Formats: sequence, C-alpha cells, structure tokens
Amino acid sequence: MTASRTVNRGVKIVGLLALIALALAFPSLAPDPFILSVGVVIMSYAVLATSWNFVGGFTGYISLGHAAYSGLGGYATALLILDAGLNPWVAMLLGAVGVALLAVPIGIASLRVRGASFVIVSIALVLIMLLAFQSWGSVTGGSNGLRVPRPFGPEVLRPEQHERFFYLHLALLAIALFTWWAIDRSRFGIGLKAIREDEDKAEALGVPTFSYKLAVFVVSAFFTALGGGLYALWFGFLDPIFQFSILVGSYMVLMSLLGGIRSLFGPLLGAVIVGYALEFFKAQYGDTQFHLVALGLLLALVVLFMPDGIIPAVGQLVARFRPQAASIREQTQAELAAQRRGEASEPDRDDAMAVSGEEARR
Amino acid sequence: LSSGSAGGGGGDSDEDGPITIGISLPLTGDFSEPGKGVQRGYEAWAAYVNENGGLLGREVELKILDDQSNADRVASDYEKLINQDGVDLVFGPFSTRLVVPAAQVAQDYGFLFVEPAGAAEEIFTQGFDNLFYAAPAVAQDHYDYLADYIEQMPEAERPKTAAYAAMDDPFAQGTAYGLKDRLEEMGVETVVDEVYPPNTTDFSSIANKIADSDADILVGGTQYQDAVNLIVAVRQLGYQPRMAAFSTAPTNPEFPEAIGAQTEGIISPTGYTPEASWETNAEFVEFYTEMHGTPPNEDEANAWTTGQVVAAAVEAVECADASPECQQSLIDWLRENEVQTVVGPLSWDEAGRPQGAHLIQQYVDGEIKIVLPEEAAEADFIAEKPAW
Amino acid sequence: MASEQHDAPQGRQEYLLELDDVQAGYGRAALVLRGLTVKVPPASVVCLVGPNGAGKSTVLKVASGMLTPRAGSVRVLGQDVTRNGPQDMLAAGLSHVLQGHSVFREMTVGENVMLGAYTVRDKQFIAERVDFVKSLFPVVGDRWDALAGALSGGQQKQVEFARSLMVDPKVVLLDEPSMGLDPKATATVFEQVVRMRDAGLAVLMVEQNARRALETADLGCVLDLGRVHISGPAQELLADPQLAELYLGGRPHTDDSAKATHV
Amino acid sequence: MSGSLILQSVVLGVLLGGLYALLAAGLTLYFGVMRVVMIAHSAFLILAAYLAWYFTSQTGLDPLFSLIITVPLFFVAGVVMQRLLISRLRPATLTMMSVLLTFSIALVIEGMLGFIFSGTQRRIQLPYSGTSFEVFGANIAVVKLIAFVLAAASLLALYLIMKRTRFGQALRATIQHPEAARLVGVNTDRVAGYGFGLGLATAAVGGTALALDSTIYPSLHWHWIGPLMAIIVVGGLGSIPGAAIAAMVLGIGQALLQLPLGTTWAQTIFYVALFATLMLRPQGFFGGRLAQRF
Amino acid sequence: MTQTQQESSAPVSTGRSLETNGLRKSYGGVTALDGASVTFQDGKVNALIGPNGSGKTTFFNCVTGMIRADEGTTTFRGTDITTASPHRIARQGIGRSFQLCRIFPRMTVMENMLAAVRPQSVWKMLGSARDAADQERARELLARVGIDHLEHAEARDLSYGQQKLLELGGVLMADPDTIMLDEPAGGVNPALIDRIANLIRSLNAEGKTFIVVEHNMELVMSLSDHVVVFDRGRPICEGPPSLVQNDPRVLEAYLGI
Ligand SMILES: Nc1ncnc2c1ncn2[C@@H]1O[C@H](COP(=O)(O)OP(=O)(O)OP(=O)(O)O)[C@@H](O)[C@H]1O
Ligand SMILES: Nc1ncnc2c1ncn2[C@@H]1O[C@H](COP(=O)(O)OP(=O)(O)OP(=O)(O)O)[C@@H](O)[C@H]1O
Ligand SMILES: CC(C)C[C@H](N)C(=O)O
Ligand SMILES: [Mg+2]
Ligand SMILES: [Mg+2]
Repeated sequence: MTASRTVNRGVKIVGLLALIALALAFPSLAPDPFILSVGVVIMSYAVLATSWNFVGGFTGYISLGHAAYSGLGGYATALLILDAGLNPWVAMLLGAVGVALLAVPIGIASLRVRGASFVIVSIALVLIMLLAFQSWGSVTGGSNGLRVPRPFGPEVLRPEQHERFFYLHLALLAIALFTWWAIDRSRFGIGLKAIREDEDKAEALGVPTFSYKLAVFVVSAFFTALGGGLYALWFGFLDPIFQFSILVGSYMVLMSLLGGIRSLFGPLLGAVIVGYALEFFKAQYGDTQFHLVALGLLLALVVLFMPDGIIPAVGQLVARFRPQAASIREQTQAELAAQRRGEASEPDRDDAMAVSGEEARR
Repeated sequence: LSSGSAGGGGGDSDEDGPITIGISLPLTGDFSEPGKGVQRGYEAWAAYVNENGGLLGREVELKILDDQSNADRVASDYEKLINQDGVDLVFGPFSTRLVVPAAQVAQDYGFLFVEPAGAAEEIFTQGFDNLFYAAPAVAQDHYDYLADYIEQMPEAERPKTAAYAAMDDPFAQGTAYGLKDRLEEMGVETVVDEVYPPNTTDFSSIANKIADSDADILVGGTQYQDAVNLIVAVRQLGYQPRMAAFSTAPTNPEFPEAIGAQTEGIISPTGYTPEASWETNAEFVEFYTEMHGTPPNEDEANAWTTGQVVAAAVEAVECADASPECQQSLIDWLRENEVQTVVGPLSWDEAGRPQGAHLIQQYVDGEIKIVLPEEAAEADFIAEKPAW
Repeated sequence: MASEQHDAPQGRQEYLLELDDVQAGYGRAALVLRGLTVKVPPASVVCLVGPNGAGKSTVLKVASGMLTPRAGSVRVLGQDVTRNGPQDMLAAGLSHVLQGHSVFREMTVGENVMLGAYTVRDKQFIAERVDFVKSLFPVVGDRWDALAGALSGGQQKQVEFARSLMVDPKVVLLDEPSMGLDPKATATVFEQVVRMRDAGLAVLMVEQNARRALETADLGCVLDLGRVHISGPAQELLADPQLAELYLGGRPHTDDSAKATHV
Repeated sequence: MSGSLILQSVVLGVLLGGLYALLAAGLTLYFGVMRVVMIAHSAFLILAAYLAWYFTSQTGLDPLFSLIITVPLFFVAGVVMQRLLISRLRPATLTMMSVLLTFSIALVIEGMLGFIFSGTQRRIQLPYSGTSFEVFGANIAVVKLIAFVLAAASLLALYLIMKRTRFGQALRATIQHPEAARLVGVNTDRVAGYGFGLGLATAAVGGTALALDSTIYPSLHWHWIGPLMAIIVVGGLGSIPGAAIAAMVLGIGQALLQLPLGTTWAQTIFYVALFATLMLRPQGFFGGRLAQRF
Repeated sequence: MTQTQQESSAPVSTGRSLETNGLRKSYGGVTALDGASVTFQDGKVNALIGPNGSGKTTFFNCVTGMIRADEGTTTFRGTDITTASPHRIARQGIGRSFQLCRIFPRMTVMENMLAAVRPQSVWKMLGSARDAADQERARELLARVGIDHLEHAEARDLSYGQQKLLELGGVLMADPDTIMLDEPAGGVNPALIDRIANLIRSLNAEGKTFIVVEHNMELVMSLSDHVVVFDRGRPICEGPPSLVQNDPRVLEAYLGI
C-alpha cells in the first residue's frame, strides 16, 4: 500500500518535471515564430482557463462571462499606460488589482443567485461591459479599438517578443496553478467544495459561504485580469467586440470542462487541446463555417461522454485496470457484533478520542 | 541572399519560383460578404497578372486564409503567412476593425501593407509607416461631392434638417460624420443623431425618432444589413425624406433585391464604378466580367487596386521578397510615387491616406448610376427623392 | 434455502411477487444483492428488515424495474417482468412508494395526488379515491392547493402515501412508509397496510421501525449484506433474542417505553 | 418629446414585446420546467428564419406557409434532441452541462447555416414589408402585427397545454422527480421528449415571425441570447406568464428608453432589470418558484 | 484528558443554553410558528416532539438562521442571535442536522467529515485540510456512528440510512456545544439507534447539550431529560418524559388517543 503510494508519487513528480521541462523548452523547439505565437495564445488560454477554474472548479458556479474580467484587465492595463503613463508591468498589476476590487461589488450582486441564474447573470455582465465599452468611446476608444503600447522597445523583434511573452505567460500560469493547488488542499478549499456540493448545508456547518465564494471569486477575477492584461500587452490591440465576447468566456469553460474542473491540470490540458483544435479546425476548414461545426461536435462529445473531463476519465480507466483497493470492508451484523464485543473491553478510549479535537476547540 | 531574415523563417523565395502573396480575409463571420468580394477581386487580379506574364516574370500565387472576422485571428494569420508560409508579400484584409491588428504584424516584420478596406481615420493615426489604403478617399471624405452639391444649391432648396443614424463602427460612423460636419457648417440643423451597435436588428425605435423629426435628409452610416433594416423601418412609419444617403449598402448587388422597388433616389458614395474611364479599368471590367459573369463592385475593385499598387512598386524597385531591404524599398517607392489604378491615380500622405475623393452614386430608374461629380456623371442627380 | 422457510406455511399457493435468485448492483460497482430470493403470496404482508446498506431498498428497486438485475428473475402475478421499465409496472399491477422524499415539490398537493391516478381513466373512481385519501390524511385536504415542497417532512410523506393510494394495484412495495411520520400517521399507514392485505393484495414492506412492522407483517425477512439472513413468520422472528440484538435493537420487545408508544 | 412619438414607441414596444414573449416562453419551458439552459434556442430561431427565407425564395409563397413544415419538423427535432442528447446528461449536473451541450448545438447550427447559406445577410422579400396602417396616429406595420398575432396565439396555446393538459402535469412531474413520475405510470422518456419538441416548435414560430421583419445571418443568434435570458430571470424561471409579462414590460421599456438614451444604452435595460431582480427578488418578479427548503 | 476538556468547555453556565421568545413565522396563510417561547437547559438532552407540521423543523431553521422569523428573538447563552447568519450561529457553537438528510454527495465520506472542521484562523484556513489529527478524529466518529468502513466511498453511493449517519457524524465533527438533531433515528436500523443513543448519552456526559426532534417515542422517552411538545407552532406542554407522556394534551394532539 505505502509502496505503491510512493511509486505513484514518484510517477507524478517525474511527470511534472517532464511537463515543466517541455514547457520551458518549447520556444527553442518551435520551428518558426508563428508556432511560437500559437504557443503564446495557448498559454494565454491556459492562464484564463485556470483562473476561471478558481470559481468554476471549487464552487461549481459556472461563469460564462469571465471574458468581462480579462477584457477589463486588458483595458485597465492599456488605459493606465496611455493615460497615467505607468510602466506597463506596473499597469498590468495595478489594473488587475483594480479589477479584483471591482469584482467585489459584482460578486456581491451576482453570487446571491445560484445555478442557472448565475450563468445568465454572468452572460449579462459581459454584454453590459460590451455595451459600456463600445459606447464610452471617449475613454475606451469605443469600437475603434485601443492600441496598447508594447512593453519592449523596438529593438526587441517580434519573434523575440513572442518568446518573452511565452515565458511571462508560463510564469503567470505557474503562479495561478500553485495558488489553485494551495487552495485545493487547504481547509478553505474543502469549504469551497462543500459550497459546490450543498451550499446551505455548508453554511449550517459554519462555513461562511458568502465570504468564501466572494474571496475565491475575487482571486479568480484577479488572475483572469492579469491574464487579460498580459495578453493585451502582447497582442497590442483591444476591440470591445472581441474582448467582451461570450465566445471567449465560453472557451474558458469549455477548456476547463474538457480537462476536468476538479483537477489542477484539467484547464491547462483543456487549453492545449482546444487551442490546438481551434488552429487545426481553422487550417482544415478555414474558409467555410465548418470549423464551428467541428468545435461544436468536439464540445458535445466531451459533454456527453466525458462529463467530468479527460483527466478524471483517464483516471477511472487506469483505476479499472488496477486491483481494487479494498477500501470498503464488508461485514455482516453478526461479524460486526463479534468485533464490537472485542472492542468493548476498552470503551473509554473510544469515547475520549471522539471528542479529542483539542486544536479545534476554543 | 537575405531571404527569411525578417522573421527568422522567411521561407525559400528562390528567384524563379512564384511570388507568394499572403492575405487574410473575413470569409466567414460578420464581414464575410464583402470579404468574399475582396477575395474575388484578389483572385481575379492574380489570374490576370499570371495570364499577362506575371510579376517580374514570375508567377503570382495567392495564399488566402480566413480570419473569421476576428481581430485575434487576423493577426495570427499574418504571423503564419509571414513566418510559416514564407510569403514574399502581403495584402491587407477587409474592414477597418481587422486592418489595425493586421497592420501591426506587418509593421513588426517590416512588410509593406497595402490594404483594400480600411478607410476610417483611425487607421491612419496609429503611426504605421508601412500602410497604404488602396482606394480614392478615407471615410470622412466619401460624401464630399454630395456636400459640395448641396452647398451649391440655392439656399431655399437646401435641406433644412438632417437625421443621422450610424453604426458604431469606425468606418460607417466616419462617413456619416464626415457629411454631418459639412452640412452643419452650411447650417443644416441636426435633428436626429443616433449611433447603434453593430448587432442591432430592431430599427423601429430609431426609425421612430427619425420619422418624428421629419428631417429633410436622412444620412445612414451603414455597412449593409443595417441600411436595409433602417429603410424598411422608416418606411413602415411612413417617413419620406427629400434625400436619403447610405454608405456601402446601396452599392451591394443584393441591395435592390432586398429593398424592392423602392430604391429610387437612394444615394451612396463609392470609390469605384465599372464605367470609369481610367486607363486600366476597361480591361479589368472585361476580365472580371468574363470570369464571374457580372461586372465588379467596389470591394472587388479595391482588391484589384491593391494588387495594382503593390505590382507597380514591385515592378519599379524590381524586388519581391520578404527581406526588410526589399520591403522597405517598396514602401519608400510608394511614398514618393503616384500609381495608376482602376479607381484612378492614387498617391498617399505619410500616414497612408489616399488623396482622392469618392464618387456619388444614386439609383436612377432602378439602376445605380454615378451622379456626382458632374464630370463623371452617368445620370442626373435626383435632388427630390421620390416616395419610397 | 431462505425462501423455503416461508414457502412452507403458505403451501402451494401462487405468489403475486417473486424475486428469484436475484443479483443486482449499481453501475460497475460490486454486487449489492448477491443471489436473493423473496416471494410474496397474495393477501400477505412481507416485511424486510436489516441494517443500513443491507440492500433492502435495492430489493424494491429491482422488483419495480428501477434497477435491472444482473441475474435472476422477477415475476409479478406469475408474469416475467424482469426487464420491464418502471412505467410498465403499474400496468402489471405493481406500485412502489420510494424511500425518502419523492413528492413533486413544485406542484400542488392536489396535483401530486391526482398524478397518482395518472393511469386511471375512471373519473368516478378518482373522485372516490380523493375523498378517501382526504379522510385518511387531513393534511391532503387542508393543503390541497399548497405546493407540496412547502410541506413539512412528515406531511410530504403523507402526501406521497396518499398518492400511492390513488390506484388499485395487486402488489404494493413500501420503502419505510413510516419514516418521519408522527404516531397518528404511522398508525394510519399500518392500518392501510392491513387493509390492503385484507383486500387480497401482496405487500412487500421495508421498515426500520422493525418491531412495529413485524407485528403487522405475516412474514419477515432479515437481510444482511445483500442476502436473506433468515426469514420466517414475523412473530417467530420477533421472538428470536439473537435477531433482536443484531437487528431489532438491543432491548427485549416487552420494554415498558416501547409499549407506551405502541398505543 | 412629442406625444405621438411616445405613443408610437409604446406601440412598437408592444409589438416587439410580443415576439420577445414567445421566444422567452420557449426558453422558460426548457429552463424552468426541464432545468435545461437552452443556449441553442436562438440558434434554432435563426434556423427557422432561414428555413422560412429559403422556403419563400424557392417557392415564392408567403413565409407563413413554411410553418406547415417547420413546426412539425422542429417538434421532431426537439424530441430527437432530447432523447439522443439531453437525456444522457446526469440529473445532478443537468443545468450546467446543458449550457455546454446546447452551446455546442448552437455552434453546429451556426456553422451549418454558414456552410450552406454563407454568411450573407438575408431578408425575405415581401410585397407588404413596408406597408402599415394608422391607429390613433400610430403606425402599425403589417409584418409586425402578423408576427405579434403569431406570437400571441402560440403563447396562448403553450400556456394551455402546460396548464390544462395531463401532458403538462406529467412533464412537470417528470422533471421534478423522474423516478416517482415513472412509478405513477408516466412514460418519462416520451414526455420529456415531447416537452422539448414543444419548446422547439415555439422557436419555429418565433423564427418565422422574426424573418418577416428582419435581416438574418448565421451569427445573429448571439444577439438574442442576452435579452431573452434576462427576460426569463426577471419573469421568474419557469413561469410562462411571468416570462410573457416581463417580455412585454421590457420590450416597451426598451422602446421608450431609446428615445432619451439611444439604442446602445437602451439595451442595458435588460441587464439593469436583471440585476435589479436579483437584488430585490431573486426568484423573479412574476412567477417565482419554491424557495430553497431545508 | 476527557476530564480537563470537560472543565475547559464547561459552559459559563447560566443554566440556559438556548432561549426563544415569541418566535413567529408564517407562509402566506399557513402559520408555521405561532409565538413559540421555549427555553432549553444547558447540559441536558432535550427532546422536541409534536405532530407532523407542528413547526419543529421551522423552529430549528429559525434558531439556526436558515430562515428569518417574522417576529420574536432567539438568545444563545445570553447573546442575541436572532438575525445572525447561519454560519455565525454555527460558529457560536450550535450544530444541526437536517430532516431531509443533507450531505455533500460528490465528496467522499472522509471529505464530508473534514469539511465540517472549522479553521480557527486565516492561517489554519490555508493549511492543509488533510490534517492527520482531524482525520484520526473523523475515523473515530465514523466508527461511532457505524460507517467507518465506508470512509473512501463517495457519499452519494451510500444508502439512505448511511447518509443519515454520515450527516450525524459531520455535525459531531464540527464539535458544537449544542447539537440540534432533526429526526436522527429516522431510517436508521434499530440496532444502530441504540448505539446512537449511547453516543448521545456519552457526549452529553461530556457537557454537550442536545435538542432532538424525533418521532421514535421509545428513543425520546429513554434518552431525554426534558421534553417539549409542539402543536400548531407553539409549545403546548413541557417537562420530564414521564410527565409529558401522560399529559392529556399530548395524548390527544400527538399520540392520537
Ligand atoms: N445509487 C447507488 N450507487 C452506488 N451504490 C449504491 C447506490 N445506492 C445504494 N448503493 C449501495 O448499495 C448498498 C445497499 O443500498 P440500499 O439502499 O439498498 O440499502 P438499504 O438496505 O435500503 O439501507 P437503508 O436502510 O439505509 O435505506 C449500500 O451499500 C449502498 O452504499
Ligand atoms: N416554505 C414553506 N412554505 C409554506 N409553508 C411551509 C413552509 N415551510 C413549512 N411550512 C408549513 O409550516 C408548518 C410547519 O412545518 P415544519 O416543517 O416546521 O413541521 P415539522 O414539525 O418539522 O413537521 P414534521 O414532523 O412533519 O417534520 C407546516 O404546516 C408546513 O406546511
Ligand atoms: C469602403 C469600404 C470597403 C470600407 C470598409 N467597409 C471599412 O470598414 O473600412
Ligand atoms: Mg433503504
Ligand atoms: Mg420536520
């Protein structure tokens, strides 16, 4: 048992290291700057999907409107550079902080409702942002779009930029993944998952559900905004139609679900697959609308046949070929009774242990 | 040879092989209709060039990608064309919204960027030094001849009030507001000024305001479907303007079908007419008509023009490869020279603005005809629009 | 083996419900029922008791077609219905009251009760039945237009039971019908069980209120780990001290407090 | 602002509200009754509009005749879709997964429309598209009136089916407790399929009504999703009359707000109403369902 | 160890643990609570009985903040908790179970237990949930409610009775001082009921207060020190079990004689 667990662990660590090595080596492996730029896009998807998964994965609140935060992050970064003359990186960070602050009232308003209503509210949020950013042309550039000054000087050529942004996205992704992991294993995380399962029950157990939800919502908005800001700095152009689009938000959901929203690397895996698929479908069916059909079918297949995502599906498959861990003891009442009679000689221990949660007591 | 230096992957443009030209176009999505027109224009141009000995004696080969009317895609398309496909030249996409991100990529790789459909002023204020708009005039100037005409009208006959409805799009708004500025200067009162988002499908409320104002002239800053919807909506409310002008939409061949018999007197600016007497135009119209069975429209013409502009530069500096030196010399040549095209002679300012003006067309007896300026007119301007 | 025991007193009579050597489980998970035989003769009440998770509810689910067994057969009125879906079961003469709460929460009490008669066309019969269940459970009449989900736990249970009384089946499956009911309503439910038996129906009942149930039942069947541990006439099981300790609660069933409540 | 302007706006708002009401009713049927978030509803709407357009352009007949084909077709499509796709989703995650599944269906429809009919904007040529008549100084366009009547009639039919028939009861029961529904003898598979078919049939009517007076293109469905979703929340998820009233109120509101605010900001009325609803009455203003029970 | 704990947690005893004053709650025409004033003593096992629909669950919901009473106040150990939010009330030391048993279906039994642990500081909150001491305690509790063998099973796969037991385990895991149980024995095997009764007794001996809603009279009478009988949203009688059992009002309203 313990031996197999250490082996398991070893496999995991090796896998992780391989993954990191692969990611770090990607820019030098990429045959041309275009592939590298696709890599940047996929990394950006991965950042966004992972950020989305703070809310989606932990609390089960499905937001189709996370494009609002990435868009706001992008615009905040651009406007802080253009209007306040800030350093691009400072602007990106401040912008994300600003978006996180804005996420507080938005969260307070929208986290009051659950399930389908929340989905609708999140869609509405993007549409509102779209309307506002389109109409408020004097500040946002409206539908003319907004050009974002590039953070690196003209001496840094475009391929070189791609490489730098690839690593920047990678770093951001690593931070987001680490944060997700840290929350996942924490008591905070288990509280959030309890919310996902049954919010009222969690509340009755003493989980401050609203603050928990809000906290993770803000964290999610923060990372999403950082992702949006970084992408804006790389891409260099913002147009409300594309920044605040339901489709972008849906991609985040699609990627996360595809990989598995309960797994750390689910959104990342989903982003790689969807990002690649988008490129592939476009290359295959580029000049017809058929790529939409292909994407739709892909999504439908996942939902129908792998509702928990690829990682859990593969996990189950592996588990089926493994000897069943005998986790459930099966005993009849008579056996149990006999066993209890044996235990009954030391009943005190039984009782004392049950309430010996010293640390947990006031 | 310095081929492939630009992006590190410039490709193998050997001197005898074909010249590959990379293009991204909105073949699907919101701009797909005009996007396809541009595609037809480009393809006709390439076929024509190849039939006539090619460029610098080399075949021309187009590599067209679909950007799905999406700004992110258009940038990545040019990234791909330049780096992966190793194209020698690039042509621009359709629509202002896509031109800006595309031009950025071209600029970063030092490519010449001649584009057929980025007319809005916003394009020319971004500091691109590689960009040229291959059409006679920028958006604000599209209605210049109409404004001139109204200015010349006797004070009493001039429209007194004007209603503007423009799509929230840099190009569409640019045209309407160009005319608005001129008309306001003349003292025409603006009674309605509405901007609607591109996704608007219900125009009844805008129409309601316009009808209620009973403005003398209705100016639509429109792309296509919005103009049709707006016209139907104002008709439903019984509004009859004395003049009605819409950008882009009326020149579309689908327009008369969509509006039915009520097109008479509708005005539209255009950068092109098949009847124009410019040197190469007759050849173009003939070639295109033979290929497609119908004469070319503005979108096709702008694409063809783009080809002509780049070809002129290539022939003049005698190079067509991805190297920054070659591209820079192409850019430099275009800055200095005038090019003869199917839309007339074109020259540009430092920002790439063309220096000409658009023609004004109008539906006369069910056909769209040039009515202004007088020297180019095929029919008389109808100053008092019949009821629709 | 187990089945023989209760075959005997009933003689060579036909059974209204027969589960024969049934094996069943959920999804790919391990078996829950591991070869189990239960037979219910007409005009009798068979009571299943057993620890939590023994598979009692699973037996009923198999019997009503909600779970298809992996092996073995199910017969209702002698007819093989092993592969029938639940909606066909009513036609075959079997009705099932689920464990837990299964009212249609966002429909009114009235709609719930009327849905019980979904397959019945006879208006006259329905009207009579409505009056009947209203008289049994006052809450049904009092709260006819209230949303069923707004009722208290016990009231919902009463509505559910009332709903099941809207039809006239031959075989009735009851999964813990008295759970959450107050003593009055519990008494009503057991009265109805007796009435059904007297009307010649076969009742297969799961109860954790085991003593009370066995007092009402003709036959008892103790399930453990998906097998019939022991079965026989209910009175005999009640008297068995070892069974009492393992399955019916430690105290002998002549306990004072117990008596006091079984008024 | 003149009185006639306001009167005309109200009339336009009512006519628009009728169409909103029909479409929202379909959505609320899936959503409130079947717990399915049907993102593809507006895609089917556009599909129906395309079929009406195609029908008219091929046969030259009035688009209304296309209803004879599209309504049964959509009904069958709905049944098939429910049986083949929606029914495979787990009840526990139905709401969430249905968002994605129907989203993918929307993409497929949009893609196929673009594939077959291209991205070109289409509009049905009707001899009477610009015709209108005057009532108390307000103009009522014939096409809008037809659309309104279609909407009102099918809305009424839908309401009666849901409230007055055994089918309506069975459908609600099926969704609330499928096992119990089966045990009272409901053929839940068939009922759920029919329910979905019914919803799609409303999309067929709505699409035809839409095509009478509007340009259509494959990606148009995105523009309908937001307002329709807002309407069903404001109206109270699952309440058909609620959705209808909310649609009417918001339709008129939008038309009136357009006068002072312009088109763009007037659209925000849907979202403002949405947020206001959530703050004041999360269960919606008109319908409302059972609050969470413990 | 048990000893010291008992002392440290020994309530600052006013004797009164939970006190409500004139709680009223109505839904449209239905009055669920009709001015219920009840006092529960610290350190006792209290039972709350009454016919179906008499307002017991509503009373629980009002006390624990899950619904807000229209009128009336609730005090817990001298603090007014009438308008506090449910998690605050839970953190004051009131734990509860639900009549329609509620667990976290897609979490394992162990995770269900760990979710009930209340971190005492932000630092603890961010610490690992799979704390060894917590897990050990969870296992002990699971053993006491008789489902320790299901530790790794997903909660949704449990039988109804097992889920009830798990819920009880979770409530105990949160370690409240006052434990409100809504029909803990409903659907539970009689043999286990005895064990649960023993568990309640032993926890009570350690100083926990219980308020138990139950229709199993056998259990109520053998377990409780104090019984409150509800009818139509208000207490009609209270006292030691022997007294209540023979009160004519109770016999009439509840036992149906
Ligand atoms: N849907 C399910 N999926 C997987 N396993 C299940 C499912 N339902 C029940 N089980 C398992 O099957 C076994 C028997 O369950 P069943 O519900 O038949 O028990 P029961 O005897 O009715 O218990 P109780 O008295 O608690 O209701 C249990 O171990 C349970 O964990
Ligand atoms: N959300 C609600 N809407 C309407 N009426 C309600 C609601 N909740 C409870 N009621 C009514 O309030 C009364 C008290 O219900 P409550 O659930 O408190 O009863 P209870 O004593 O717990 O009964 P039981 O023993 O059956 O669980 C009942 O008549 C019930 O119908
Ligand atoms: C003149 C047109 C071809 C210009 C184009 N519609 C644009 O958006 O800029
Ligand atoms: Mg059971
Ligand atoms: Mg209760």
